[in-house]
Amino acid sequence: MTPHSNVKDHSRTTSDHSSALLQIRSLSKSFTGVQALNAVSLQVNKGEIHALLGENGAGKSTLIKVLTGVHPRDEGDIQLDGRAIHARDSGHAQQLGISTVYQEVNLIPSMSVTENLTLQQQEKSFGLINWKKADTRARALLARVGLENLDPSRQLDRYSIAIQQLIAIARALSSEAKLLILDEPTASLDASEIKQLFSLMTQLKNQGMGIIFVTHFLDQVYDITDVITVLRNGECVGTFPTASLSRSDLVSHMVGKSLDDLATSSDHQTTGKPQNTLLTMQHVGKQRFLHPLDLTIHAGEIVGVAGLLGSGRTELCELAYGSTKPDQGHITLHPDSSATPAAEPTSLTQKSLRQAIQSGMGYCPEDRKLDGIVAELSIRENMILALQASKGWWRSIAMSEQKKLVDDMIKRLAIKTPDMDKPVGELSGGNQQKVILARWLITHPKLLILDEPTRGIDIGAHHEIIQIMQELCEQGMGLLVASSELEELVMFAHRVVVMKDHHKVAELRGSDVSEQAILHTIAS
Amino acid sequence: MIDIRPPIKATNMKKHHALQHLLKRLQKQPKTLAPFVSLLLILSVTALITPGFLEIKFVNGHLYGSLIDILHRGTPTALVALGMAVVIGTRGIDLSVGAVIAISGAVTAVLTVNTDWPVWIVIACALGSGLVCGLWNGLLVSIFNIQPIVATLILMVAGRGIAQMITEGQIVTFHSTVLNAIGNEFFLAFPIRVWIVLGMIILTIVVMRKTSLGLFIEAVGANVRASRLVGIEARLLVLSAYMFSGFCAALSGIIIAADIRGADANNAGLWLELDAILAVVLAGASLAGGRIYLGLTIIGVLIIQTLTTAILTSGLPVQYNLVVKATIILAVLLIQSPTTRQWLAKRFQSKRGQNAKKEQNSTSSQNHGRADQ
Amino acid sequence: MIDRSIRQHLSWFDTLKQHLLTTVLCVALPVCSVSASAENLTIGFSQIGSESGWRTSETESIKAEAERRGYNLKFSDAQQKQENQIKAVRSFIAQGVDGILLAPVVETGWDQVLKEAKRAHIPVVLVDRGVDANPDLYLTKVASDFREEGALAASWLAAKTNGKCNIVELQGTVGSSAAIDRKAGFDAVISNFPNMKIIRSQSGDFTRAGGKEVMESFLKAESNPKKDICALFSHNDDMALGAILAMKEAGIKPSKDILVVSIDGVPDIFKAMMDGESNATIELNPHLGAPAFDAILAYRAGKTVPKWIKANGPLYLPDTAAAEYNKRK
Amino acid sequence: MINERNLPIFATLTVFLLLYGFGMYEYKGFRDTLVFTNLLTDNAFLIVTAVGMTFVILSGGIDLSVGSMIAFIGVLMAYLITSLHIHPILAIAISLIVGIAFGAIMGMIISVFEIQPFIVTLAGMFLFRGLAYLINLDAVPINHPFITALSDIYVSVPGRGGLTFIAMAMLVLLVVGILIARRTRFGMNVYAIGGDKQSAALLGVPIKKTTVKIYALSGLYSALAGVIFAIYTSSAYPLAAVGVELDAIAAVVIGGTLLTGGVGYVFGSFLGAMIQGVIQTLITFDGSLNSWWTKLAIGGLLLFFILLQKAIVFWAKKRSPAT
Repeated sequence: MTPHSNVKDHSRTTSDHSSALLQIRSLSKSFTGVQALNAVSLQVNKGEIHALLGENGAGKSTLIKVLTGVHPRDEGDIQLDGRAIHARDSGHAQQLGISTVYQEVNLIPSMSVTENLTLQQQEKSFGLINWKKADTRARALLARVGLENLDPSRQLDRYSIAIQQLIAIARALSSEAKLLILDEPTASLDASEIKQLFSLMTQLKNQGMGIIFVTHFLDQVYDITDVITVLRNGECVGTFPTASLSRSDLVSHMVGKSLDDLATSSDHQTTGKPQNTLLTMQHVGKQRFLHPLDLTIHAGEIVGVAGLLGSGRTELCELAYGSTKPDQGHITLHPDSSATPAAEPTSLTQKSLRQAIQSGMGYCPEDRKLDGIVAELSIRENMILALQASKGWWRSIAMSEQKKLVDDMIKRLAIKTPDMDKPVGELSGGNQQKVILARWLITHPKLLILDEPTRGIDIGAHHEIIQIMQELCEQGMGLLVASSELEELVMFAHRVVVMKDHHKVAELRGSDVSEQAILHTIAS
Repeated sequence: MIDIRPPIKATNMKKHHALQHLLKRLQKQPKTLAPFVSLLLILSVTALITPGFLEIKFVNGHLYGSLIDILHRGTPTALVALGMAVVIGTRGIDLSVGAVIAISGAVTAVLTVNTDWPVWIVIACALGSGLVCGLWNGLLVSIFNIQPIVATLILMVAGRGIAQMITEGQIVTFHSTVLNAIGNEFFLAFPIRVWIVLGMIILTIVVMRKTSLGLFIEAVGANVRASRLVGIEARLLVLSAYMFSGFCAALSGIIIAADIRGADANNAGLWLELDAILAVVLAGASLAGGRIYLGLTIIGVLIIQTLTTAILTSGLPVQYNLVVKATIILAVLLIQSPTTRQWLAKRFQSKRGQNAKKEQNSTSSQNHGRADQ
Repeated sequence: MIDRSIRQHLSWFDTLKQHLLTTVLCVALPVCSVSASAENLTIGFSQIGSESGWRTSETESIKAEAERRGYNLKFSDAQQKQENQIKAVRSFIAQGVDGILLAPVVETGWDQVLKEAKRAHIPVVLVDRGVDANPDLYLTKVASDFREEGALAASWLAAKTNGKCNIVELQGTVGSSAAIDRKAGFDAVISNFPNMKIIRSQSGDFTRAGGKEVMESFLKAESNPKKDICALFSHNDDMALGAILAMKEAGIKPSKDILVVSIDGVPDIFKAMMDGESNATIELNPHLGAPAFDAILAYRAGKTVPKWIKANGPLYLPDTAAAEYNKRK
Repeated sequence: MINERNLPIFATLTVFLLLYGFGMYEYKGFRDTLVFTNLLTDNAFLIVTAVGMTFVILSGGIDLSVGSMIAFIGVLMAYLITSLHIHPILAIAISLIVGIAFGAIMGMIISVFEIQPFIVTLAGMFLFRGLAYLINLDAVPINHPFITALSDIYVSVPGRGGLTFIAMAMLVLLVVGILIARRTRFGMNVYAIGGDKQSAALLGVPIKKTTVKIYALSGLYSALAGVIFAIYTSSAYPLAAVGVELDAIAAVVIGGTLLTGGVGYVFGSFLGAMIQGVIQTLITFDGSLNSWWTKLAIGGLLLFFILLQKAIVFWAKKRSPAT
């Protein structure tokens, strides 16, 4: 995390004598009977960074989408620069002066960087696009976000997600934006990139631009924003100057309950008692993927994987699970010796995923939408998928059994849904993550591998998921958890493997596990 | 918000499960009604134009009439559409079914004429040829990762060549009591081939719904990466989907050959793939994979066959055939489209809010599935 | 059953028959008495495709004739597409062949490519149907006349039924010249008989399955098919064979309850005639290789060649069916 | 270094050159420019169709109606010229407008009613063929001095070859297609929609409007192909161009455009159609394949080239790892 820079005490001073840029009055929107926004009012001033906070489902995304014309509003009034606006679509919103960078990079992966940056805004000579001019402009835009050395003629998807996110921001700056909306832009950025982004935001703010900033990282809220608006259940809880709102108040506003519940597990468990070995990875590696490494995971232990984006966190998870086969080394899953003393260890190196799952492995992938959920299928079908796959297609789980399992899980993980036959794609991100977790819990795994289990999830669900992980660990399950949030990793992990440049550079245990130690290892 | 359900009695469940399931689905997704309504509409309009179209007589111990003809003539398309639905479920498409029909018919005819093998072995060989064709398509799609439309285009082009090679370019006629019976005789008042296809449909639905094959196929079609990560052998599944389609096409080829007692390598099953795809889509499936509706696919087949038979009996000049068929199909598609349903739902909502909500729910869920590809 | 026979020959029908006889002779005799020279010619042959058994026989016959004469035959199958045939002819010209046989899929649209052939001094012989182009552009056509075939079928039917008959018609592929011309020839003749009319006409796409399905619907559409339908005219034998199956399945005796006349003369229709299930077929002669090659030889020898070498086949009746079947088997 | 985005097109070009080289090595007649100019003339209508199809496939759609459209436009043109005695230029203009209108209507159904393009254009395929039957069942010659004059235009090039009017028209339409694809806002929007529809919408691409335009453009190009076909044969035939949609799709795919959309080039489709043409010419030059072996050979070669292209792209990607 970036160290706390001084919180601005002048937060209100800039906006006090400047006029309102955006004014939203009693905006309402409902989807098929669900009130997503209920008479929300909001004011953003020129030269102000305005945090928009709230749990998932609070209405942040809906508010942004109504603002940018993706959804039509039911009621209410939006004014930009004193003029009432009705954006027809996001292109129109851009023309009006509202630029948006969405949480998931919304660029075209198969097009070049230049093409992405200039789409719909190309300069023409003689009625045809002038690619030379476009290229110059693209380079200029990239320079604004600190990407001077990037080759804009290459295809977008040849660059990492973090770079893509910066390119998306560069694009948002390309039109004459008065209001910039950043919806979770930092989820995939590393510390230095965030710093760069923040300095850019400050620069824009000083130029008089208004910025709406949506994030889950409270540190960042206090680092950069002037004003905070909290939404809950589609309603506006209130707007507060950042400087005068304490963290605990903020969190209670967001979740609607006091912070005491959330602080329970802040003391670090260093005492993982000696348990049975569960998984051993001996010199496991793959060319151009992951440098060979050794790792042992015990039952009843959470092993964290830390490192910057692209350091090999995800690669380690994939190799351990077996979705990518290593080209060297051995992976062995040890049986529960207390239950069946004579059982032989299973070598997983050459086994299929189905066999791995049958022997007790489970894996929640990083990209929930692409690798996790099957959006069209129902919650029930998504949950039983792994168990059913390990059983094979011919041994179908009886419907009554399925309903029981799924019902249990919905209750146990407090998944918010009226109906288990609802398509999973209609749930919020946090609930989708819980469905995937439930999918594996149903199989009673010995070892669960979680890659970024809390990314893009609101604080309440965040906390619940960590609690579930800890419970599972206490029940004797082994967990391998990769996360970019050091704070939370330090909180729950017994051991932390630190990755850097596709190498394992350290394995911290016991009292060595601290944010500082991890940062130090990465930085060295 | 958590829905706490009363415990379900297992015995009750089993008995009424299928019916309950159907009713529940109809209640939740009125779009499943659309194909039925379209079929009934087409039937009634035809009955108005051609009196006696709905008449069914009992002649020589079996039923006789245009409606029976629709069932009878619809059998090859129904079989092909069944296989096509499964392939489309995996986000694929099989353009080669027409060629497979020609190959299987050619194998049937040539073996019947040139060998004195028992007819069952001949049929097994023909079905086997379909499986081999399916295997070939499946290998190209799942192992070599060639886009399905291109992969199956290859066999679509080459397959008729293979069939002609087998028949040496001639229409090979044959005589076999068993095959003749399959082609044209009746059993319990209905044509035997209708019984065969009915059996095949029931078997497929039972296998798909009672085992988890249906679930796996829909999962693979909707999100192949996620399916692979939970341990579903997507490649094998896709491979078997194409083999199933090949098998269905081969069975269809046997019926078509038995019908005319000859193998017409050039014309058997020509363009049948398009009718089959149309039927699957009329049933509400998306060509982008995911949910498939086997029962409704058969309704889709009946819609198409009713149109064909109705045009033939109506005495319309030949040059109008295609225009009429295309216009009616377009009309059915437009009526079934999400936009129309949404519009209807809105109008309905103003009268009775409750039902309309459900309607919209199903619509938005479908849109969502599409949005997620 | 009423066994109708030809009682009265209409006067113009006689002339037609005579006319046909001469055309048959014309095919049988070599066009010009050119002795099979030892020249090793390269001939390009652009065939429509292999869409029917008849088409395949034609291909085989021409190939066999070329082989017998020791010619190098370049065969090209156009898969039923005119554009492919034009491409093939252009390729033959580029290759510099000595002559081109063209079985045109359609009658129009050949001017340009024929001009190119003429410019390259390559003689083009049209086989089995003509084209709608300036006759100077091709050497000759060895072809039958689809209209005449249709007319012949109608004449036979008129004679057989005394000009009183409700006919159902199975058309070929919609828009194909064989279907259009056979229908036109047939219609022209029956228009002379006020009591002959076509009560139903649909396309069976020249296939057996199509013929069968359409015939089934015809039978369903009539309340009493045995009485209401007196004869079936089918644009080719395959559709007739399908229709015969449909009649048998509906309990109707083909050739007795409903007369059957069709065109092409494929082996299976002779078999059907032997079994008493069909009444007449008009042969479409597939052996066009010899006269076509002879025409090219004549051209090379500098002799004039008639523009149309007629190749119409006769109408066959059940009495000779057995012999014809054995000939073709 | 070659940009990795251009790899598929280089693979296609390599394949084309290899095939052509084989022909020149094997047959003497193949070395004349005549063979090449014949390819341009004979495949002109297919290439024009494929150019229009490229836009549709780039956007992630498909258009099965093009073959029927060619036949329909030809018959319509013939009717206007021969029966109504309208001057060919006006007749061509009317035909093109009809083509654009029908394409736009299909695009509207696809975007407004959210029906899959495969199905809408399949219905279009039946409908246009049916409309062609309604106008005229028979094949009709178009004997108008203007049309004859057009088809007589011939610019000789050394080596027995020569460019016909339709070959030149095709080359112009190809260049226009390339410019539309790479140098207009509409073209980039097509790539964006095919690459990621949701993102494109959020980036301000008007999805519905563009979709209508895409199918209208495909309608225009297949109508142009219909006009070219009519000039090519100086006639109209309602059964013309059956199955051309599959040839056009194959040309686009062989040319390196992904059926999933977003990736590909118009020029690739030109090469794809030319490869198909060379294969046909080679088969004709050989002249020993019977009907069924021809079908098998076309299928086999199609397979071979798809695999070869895959191999080339795979090999090249391996050599340039991602950043």
